[in-house]
Amino acid sequence: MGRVVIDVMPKPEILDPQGKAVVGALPRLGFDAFTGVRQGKRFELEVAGEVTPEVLAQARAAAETLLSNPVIEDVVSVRDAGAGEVASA
Amino acid sequence: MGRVVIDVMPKPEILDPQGKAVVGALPRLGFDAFTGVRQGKRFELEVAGEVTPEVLAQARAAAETLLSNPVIEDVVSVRDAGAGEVASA
Amino acid sequence: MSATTSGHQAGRLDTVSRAEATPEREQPWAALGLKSDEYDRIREILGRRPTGAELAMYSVMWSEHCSYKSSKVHLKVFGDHLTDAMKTSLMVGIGENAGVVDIGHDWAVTFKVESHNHPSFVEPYQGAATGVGGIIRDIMAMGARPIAVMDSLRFGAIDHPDTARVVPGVVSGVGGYGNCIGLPNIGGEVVFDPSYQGNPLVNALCVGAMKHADVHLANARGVGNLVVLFGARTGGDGIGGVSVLASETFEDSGPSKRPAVQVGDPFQEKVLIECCLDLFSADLVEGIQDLGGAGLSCATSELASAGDGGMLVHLDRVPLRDPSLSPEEILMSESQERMMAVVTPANIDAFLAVTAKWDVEAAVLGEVTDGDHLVVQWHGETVVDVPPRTVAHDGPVYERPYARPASQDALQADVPTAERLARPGTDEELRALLLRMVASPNLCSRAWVTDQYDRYVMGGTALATPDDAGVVRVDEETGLGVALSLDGNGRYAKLDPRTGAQLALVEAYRNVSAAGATPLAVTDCLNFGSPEDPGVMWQFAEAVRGLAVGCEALGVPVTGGNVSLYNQTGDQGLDSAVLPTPVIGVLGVLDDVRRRTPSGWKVAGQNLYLLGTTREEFGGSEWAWAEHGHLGGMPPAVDFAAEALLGDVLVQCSRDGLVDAAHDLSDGGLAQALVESVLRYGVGARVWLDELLERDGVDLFTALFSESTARAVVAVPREEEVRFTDMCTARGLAHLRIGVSDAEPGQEPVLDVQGRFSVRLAELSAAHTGTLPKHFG
Amino acid sequence: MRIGVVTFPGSLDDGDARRAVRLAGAEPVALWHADADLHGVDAVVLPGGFSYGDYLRCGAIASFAPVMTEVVAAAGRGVPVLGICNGFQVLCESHLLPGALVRNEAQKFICTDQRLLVENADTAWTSALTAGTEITVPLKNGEGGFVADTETLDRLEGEGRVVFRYVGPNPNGSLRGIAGITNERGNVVGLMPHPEHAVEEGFGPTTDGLALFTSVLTAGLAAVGA
Ligand SMILES: Nc1ncnc2c1ncn2[C@@H]1O[C@H](COP(=O)(O)OP(=O)(O)O)[C@@H](O)[C@H]1O
Ligand SMILES: [Mg+2]
Repeated sequence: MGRVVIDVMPKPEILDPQGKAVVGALPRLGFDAFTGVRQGKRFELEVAGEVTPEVLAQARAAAETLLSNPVIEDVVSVRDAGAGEVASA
Repeated sequence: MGRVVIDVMPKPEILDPQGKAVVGALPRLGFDAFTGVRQGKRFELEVAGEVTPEVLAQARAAAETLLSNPVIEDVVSVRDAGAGEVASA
Repeated sequence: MSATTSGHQAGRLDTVSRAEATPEREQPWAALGLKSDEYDRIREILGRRPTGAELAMYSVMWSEHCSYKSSKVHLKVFGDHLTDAMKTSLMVGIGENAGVVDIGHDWAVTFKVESHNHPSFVEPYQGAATGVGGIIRDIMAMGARPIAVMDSLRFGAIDHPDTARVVPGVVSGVGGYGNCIGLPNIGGEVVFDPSYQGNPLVNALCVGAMKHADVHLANARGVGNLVVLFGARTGGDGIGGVSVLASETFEDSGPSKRPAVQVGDPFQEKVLIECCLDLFSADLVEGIQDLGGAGLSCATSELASAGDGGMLVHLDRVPLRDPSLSPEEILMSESQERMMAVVTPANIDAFLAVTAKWDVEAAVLGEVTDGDHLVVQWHGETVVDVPPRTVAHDGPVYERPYARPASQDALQADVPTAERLARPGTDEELRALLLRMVASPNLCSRAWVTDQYDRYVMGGTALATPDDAGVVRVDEETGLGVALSLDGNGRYAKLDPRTGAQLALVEAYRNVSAAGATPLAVTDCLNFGSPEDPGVMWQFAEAVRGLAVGCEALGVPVTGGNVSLYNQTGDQGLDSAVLPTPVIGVLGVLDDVRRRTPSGWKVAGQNLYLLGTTREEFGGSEWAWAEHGHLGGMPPAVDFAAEALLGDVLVQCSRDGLVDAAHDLSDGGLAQALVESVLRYGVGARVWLDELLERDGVDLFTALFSESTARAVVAVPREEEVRFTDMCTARGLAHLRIGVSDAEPGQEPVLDVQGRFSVRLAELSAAHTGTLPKHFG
Repeated sequence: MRIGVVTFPGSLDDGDARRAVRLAGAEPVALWHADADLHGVDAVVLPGGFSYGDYLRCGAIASFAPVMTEVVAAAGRGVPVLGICNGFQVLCESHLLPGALVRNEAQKFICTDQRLLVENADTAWTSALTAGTEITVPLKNGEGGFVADTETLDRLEGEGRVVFRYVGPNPNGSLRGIAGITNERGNVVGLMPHPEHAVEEGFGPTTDGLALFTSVLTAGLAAVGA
């Protein structure tokens, strides 16, 4: 059983209300090291067999169409979880 | 300027309505390779200087308290984005 | 996962024949919460030791939560006080998923309130969300379309750090589920009191409507009819203690981790509602039951015991989210958003076509048999073979000892007299007190909460928060609709549980009539501490009796409800229990919801009348608590005849168009009612109270803050004045003109107590609305 | 005139939209998300709700429904299309309208009676209103913050394509207070507030919302003729 991981983040220039809320809350809890936070999404897609190049291609297409909205988000990476964490998109 | 990346996923045993909605939609769009989907969160935290061990420790603590709900979520990884994508939690 | 399955195949499965063959096998009945005599009784019923699956079923169905073993003997009182007159509009009474009330024109409504207290403390968002989801399924199971929800919430002290965790989670959970499922939230309560620290109360109400012919009941009739499970897949949710069994059965391949909390999927439930309504309208369902607490154990045993035969269920056909679940766990799982239906073989294809249209997963699990046992099989082997009634209805019944606590006398003797608790002396002090009171945690504006709830969805909301009652339309043609109010007061109930329950009832009754609706029926959620404490049990017994007597006096039957016990944070008995908190919902009917009476005045120049009389009653009052942290004395007296008369008059006023606004008086007294009414639409008021002081023999402080019952303020248009006063006189209802609604052109609106003090609405509003945002952001 | 109202799984305000259509004097036609067919309607409403739970992004999964292929084609022919709340989100996800809607700035769902400034009364859905006037209708959303890049915002404003703007405090953090926009042709309008909840005396804060549904009675037929 294989797994593909897809990371999607809000575009840097787009308002990210959730990230903003987090960055406001951190110092109140004593976490003062951080100057900015952005909150995105991480998808884990399971496949029955191995993560073949075809599977990765499908995952990439799904990431660009369904899993992200190009107006506000960037697909940061699409990768085979088994193959270690290697940025790929 | 450094960056810490934190990944948070719903616990495997917990119902994930978001992943369920995605896994239902994928085949309708012709993406038939995937048998399951789980949707989590990815946080990118910026720091003014370098990602020191202290910064990482703060990030880890923030991940466990503010950024995840330990009842339903697991912190999957907390890592220095600059140091390559290495799973660490 | 496959290891587990092979585990079953390897013959570890605790089947009925294995149980017969191994009578001496030790079973973890104690870990499952059973007492030894209860376990013995199960063996006696079955004539052998139970299988693991049977033990699981009995243990959960005989739990306090499902069997009402401590409360049953007391709840019988409702039946004792049910008169024939009260039965006239009752189509289905206590005992079904929810009661059904005839509201005329061939329409019926069903409503019920349920608690989700403990889960909402553990995980506030999901606990509250799944609480809303659960009560909605009860209403669906009656054949109704859910049309509105309400929520009654109680939290610890407003400034306690944990309250800041629980409140936002619970509120967004109630909203998250209700908003997403598309039911208007039309009212509820928010109360802060330290006794709820660590044990918040989250009570959710749902109301649904249907035509008379669509009323469905939970029973499995007709040999050969099919038993269908549909909705979400079954996961390991809420099986907690039952994992003991699973780990016993599958020593070497222990099951995967079980979730600590349940997660709701309101989208799944929305689709389930529409799917069910399609099924009902195509007449494809013989019997139906929701899956809530105790999941399949409850649904199968209740359906079977209400039927006319037995039932055979193939448990391995249950669609699973987690394939490692054992049969015991599947029977026990409390996964949300599932329903069970009984369907004729002739209809099954049509049934499955409807579920497919809605993308709802469905599985035919088995059928109604001509035996009288509930039989559950796992891959062809029998793991349960029981008389279903013994599981569902013949649970243990306890006559728990109860006794009036020794401390009760001292509590009631601690009357908040003027000597004991300082009262404001000057007009300036009264003015300052008014501003403090409207900003206090229990009297301040609830908008921070209710603005997170959709009150408009479905387009039939005629009144919602902050009006006295929520009002929704049932029938678009005639405008027929219902009004609902949900009320409780734990402080009153602590001082005197019997009166406290009655005070909650009369307040809800008054709210509903103030909106112009004729009160028709009652639901209740009884939140108390541990039944093992005789003092708590006394509170419970007293409250139930008070409620039963009150319902009889007002002629409104209890149609159903919920008991929640063990609401406490330590084992200090009465001292660690929450305030005894009966929460009462009253439902009323309006022939045309457009005639409903709002609670604030919209136009200037209308005369304001106070209905009813005022006495010095500060026991358990908001003033004593907010200003002095004092709780003692007796709560306000209840006068059912006065409440009934007031209610009658208010309903007639709405019918005949005699008043433009009506607001009941309760917590915080006249002052609070006036403030809420002026702030509702920003129209001020000039009030003179000298006549009232003289007539009722009270001082201005008492007139403003006493919590005497059976009172309301109404706004009467000038042209209706004579008709209105004539009617009050003829009916013998005390009425007194105490002011006029007021908006001087070009001037800032004020609330003016003539000759004493005056407050600008802007200042009142700032005080009233500031409190919750200050604490919760 | 026949106006279609699409029901997606999770649509909530479809019944209300049909009622509004009826009260405006048109015939409501229920359209099903899985049908690749508009049944010859003269205009389409995408109603509010939480299609597919809105779990991924609001309106994202719904925008791929078979019926949307037809809606997009019809919009291209000039058929009037109105997206309310979730419907607005679907229109953005389908790229019939620019921009996107994100989580409210205050991170909370908000339900309130919202004042709106009518800025464009020349669209298919606003011709019965008067530019420069105010209306009040319910607003209820958790993800109603309108965002777009600066260039898009400038273009929307420059071309007069901002149809409604919030009056008073910005309720959800929408950039430049934008509550509703239209496409270049003026036949597609999307807005976060809910006109369909303000069409009947006694239910909702006003009856201001009815004007959107009466507007299309004249505009719609002209467009279909074209
Ligand atoms: N406080 C109460 N007052 C009246 N009826 C009650 C009360 N508590 C429970 N009941 C009734 O007892 C029956 C069983 O209750 P419950 O177990 O909550 O139902 P369900 O299984 O549908 O959740 C229901 O008909 C319910 O209305
Ligand atoms: Mg039930």
